[in-house]
Amino acid sequence: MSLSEHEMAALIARDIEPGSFVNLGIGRPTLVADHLPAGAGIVLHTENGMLNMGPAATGDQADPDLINAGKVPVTELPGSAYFHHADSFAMMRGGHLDVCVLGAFQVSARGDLANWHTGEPDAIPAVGGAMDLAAGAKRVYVMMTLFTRDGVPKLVPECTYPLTGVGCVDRIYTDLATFVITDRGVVVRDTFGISFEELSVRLPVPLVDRPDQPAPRPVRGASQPAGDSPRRS
Amino acid sequence: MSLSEHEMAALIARDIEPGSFVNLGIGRPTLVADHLPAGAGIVLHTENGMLNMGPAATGDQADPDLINAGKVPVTELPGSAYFHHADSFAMMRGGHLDVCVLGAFQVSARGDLANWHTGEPDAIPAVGGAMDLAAGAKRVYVMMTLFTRDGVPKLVPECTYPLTGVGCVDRIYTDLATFVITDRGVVVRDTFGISFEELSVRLPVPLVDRPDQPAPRPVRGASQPAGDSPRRS
Amino acid sequence: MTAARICDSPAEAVAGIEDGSTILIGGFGLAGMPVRLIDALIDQGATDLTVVSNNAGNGDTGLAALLAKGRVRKMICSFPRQPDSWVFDGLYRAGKIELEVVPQGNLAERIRAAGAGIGAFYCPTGVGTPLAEGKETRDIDGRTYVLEYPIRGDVALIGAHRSDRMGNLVYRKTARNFGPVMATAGELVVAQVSEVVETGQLDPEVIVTPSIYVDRVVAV
Amino acid sequence: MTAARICDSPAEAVAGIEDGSTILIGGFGLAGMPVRLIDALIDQGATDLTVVSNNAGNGDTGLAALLAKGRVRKMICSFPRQPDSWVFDGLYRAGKIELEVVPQGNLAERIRAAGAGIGAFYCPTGVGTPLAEGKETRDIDGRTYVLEYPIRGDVALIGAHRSDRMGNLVYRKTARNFGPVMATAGELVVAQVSEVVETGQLDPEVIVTPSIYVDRVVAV
Repeated sequence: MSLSEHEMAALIARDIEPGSFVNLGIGRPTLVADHLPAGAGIVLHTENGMLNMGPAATGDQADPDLINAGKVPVTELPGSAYFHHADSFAMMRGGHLDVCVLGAFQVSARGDLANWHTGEPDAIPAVGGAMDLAAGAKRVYVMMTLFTRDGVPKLVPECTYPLTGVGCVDRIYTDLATFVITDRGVVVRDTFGISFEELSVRLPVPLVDRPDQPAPRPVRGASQPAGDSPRRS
Repeated sequence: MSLSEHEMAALIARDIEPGSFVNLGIGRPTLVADHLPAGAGIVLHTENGMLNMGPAATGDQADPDLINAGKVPVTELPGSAYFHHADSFAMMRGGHLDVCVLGAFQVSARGDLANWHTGEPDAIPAVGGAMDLAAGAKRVYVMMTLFTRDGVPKLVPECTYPLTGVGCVDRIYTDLATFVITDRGVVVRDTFGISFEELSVRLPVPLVDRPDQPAPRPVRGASQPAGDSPRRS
Repeated sequence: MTAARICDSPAEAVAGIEDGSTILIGGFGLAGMPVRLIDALIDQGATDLTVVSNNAGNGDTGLAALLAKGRVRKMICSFPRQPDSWVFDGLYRAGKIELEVVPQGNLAERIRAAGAGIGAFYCPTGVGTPLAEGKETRDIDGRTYVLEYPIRGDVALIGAHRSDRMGNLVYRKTARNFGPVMATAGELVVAQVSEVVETGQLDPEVIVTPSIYVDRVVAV
Repeated sequence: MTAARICDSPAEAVAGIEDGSTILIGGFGLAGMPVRLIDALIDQGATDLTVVSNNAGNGDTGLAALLAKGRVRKMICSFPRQPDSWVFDGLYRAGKIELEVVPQGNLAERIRAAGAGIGAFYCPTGVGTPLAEGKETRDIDGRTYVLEYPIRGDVALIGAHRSDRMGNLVYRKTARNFGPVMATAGELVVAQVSEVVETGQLDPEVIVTPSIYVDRVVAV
């Protein structure tokens, strides 16, 4: 069965090593925070100038001077630290963050990321810290649905949307499968309610079955998702 | 009469505008601090990470964690601030210091400064923050004797010692005269116990008499310094 | 530069800002946004401005109000599009404002470079993307970098928490954001603070923006 | 990188440093110099080191003692020559140590660049002097700049005042100096502190080096 947003978030959370310093992008990736194991010492960075960010503020806790990158009021944890924007992005650009999790419009087979701009003529471009994260974090994990609502694959041979970063994505967590970008190509690590063969048919990029399991992967879930016939972009 | 070190320091101090941010180089320029008028709000910067540095520490005040660029224990004043070395030199390089006062081996007629290295083969080069100050401060004032002990002029057509900075010196305060480097050449602003004419004879650079006093300057002091015959370098 | 002047009003704090100025405005969303200084700038009347700020205004107040008055010729920012950026969105779609989008970290580092006397720097962010198009690149140690230039302000308007009478500033939580770097890069630096305390009341260890960077302070 | 490990001894804190390493050593003179870590490094035995530090040792202890043991192949510093730098002076005159003199601000900025992911930067300091000889220059807006590259460390040894158990650091007075930038630029960052306090006891507003940069801490 395909994964819900929270199941995707939980899967990502499980893959983050204890003690890691992590930045969670605006939107869906924020859900990962809810699934980080207590006591693992995972420290969240928010690019607007804070390390060891706590959960979202509730009720009277909300302080307009204490917000995350999505401008949502958050909280401090013991051991939090504040710093200014140049220091915050120096931290990011300098390769000190272990992992960032970002949403995406498209990811290419070689790990190019497109997540800031649809390229449509009437769209107002807004990049925020996405390019800095893509270029700076040690590992970039993308969290997205594998297909658009219209059934168009978001894992593509070449991104058609404007790029955020070149060759920067390490893993892609989707509702139907987890992919690892390697020198050997796009390795399918997990599948959820879909077979490796069906994935191979529905995606316009060559896939490699996961290396530690040479035999074709059995479908883990029960039912196949209906899924529109994918258009190739 | 020629000026003593303290008279030179007092002259420089008098020329620093109230409210200025000032860095005083290691050695003789440090004396300027003793002559800054109280209440003028002049703030001293020390490049090892402090603004609003106070006087040298005495007795029990000495704290090994609170030193100036010459590694002498100093004190705090109300309104002091500490910062790290990259921030301290960003402040300097970014043109935020109004004045720095530096010693010199040589200054050229176009304001080149040589003050870090004699260039002798057995000398160990050590530059410290001298090049950063020369390049960064809005105005660079040199404080030096006009001749070496051997009577060699230190104001020269071209520096023969290795340079600290090119065209960076604005004024030269010496025991015998004050010089201003201008587009029109080296202007003699004050003389002390020497005439403009004698200066012109003893110095190997063309001099311009100070613009607000077109007539030749009378000798202010009484006796002429003995002074060895200057060697021209 | 001399020690900061403590102003009696936001109007006094923004006096003299000229038409055509480039204005750095602190804040990330509303956190650290010097709203009272922007309101005073609207009253002051300077126009044909270039504004450098992370966002392009929220709701109808502050920077959004300045935009609505037609005073801003160009925005340089990382993230103009927000749920409540309708003022900017309307101007942009009507072709009434120029936009330069800069990655957020490049914005911060370019402003820092201006304050730190760095002529230009090679940055890995944005390589191969439309935001690096036409920019010079260079390979260093096997990685490609884009050459980025400083962003200076004629004026910086920032929000801080407290100032002493010399102009030393401390900030509060994530409202710190762009304030400290913008304070280094403006020719005229004006800080809106919650409180002005006597000099000596701020611990020298915790001052974030030393007085050397600050020209005018107003408590609001 | 994970949160800092609080070590029981300086020996534990410097364990594993390899021959041939580049070591950033904090301090300006003795202020902020991590003397106990250097002593432990002497005992640990790593040799053929490149040391990056503002000075080249004072008296016969700390960095001077490391030099005296012949462990340092090359010094990169701004100001080796001091009244009490006889150990370095002797080695240098005997041709037993290499020296690269770097202007103090360039030293700090090059270390910062390494920590901040900047590939190189154009700097006005030293233009036209022997220290810029052979370096690339460029005119930007009518001023000449020298291209300067990052200085990275395999190891950074720094002195700070307090750490919490996560490795957040605060410094004391002018002993702050190079510590915060070196902490960003070392692959392994070790801090000697006066005291380790419980996490949460340092005000988040006043932390100078966030825990992300710190690998090992030892109280001495």
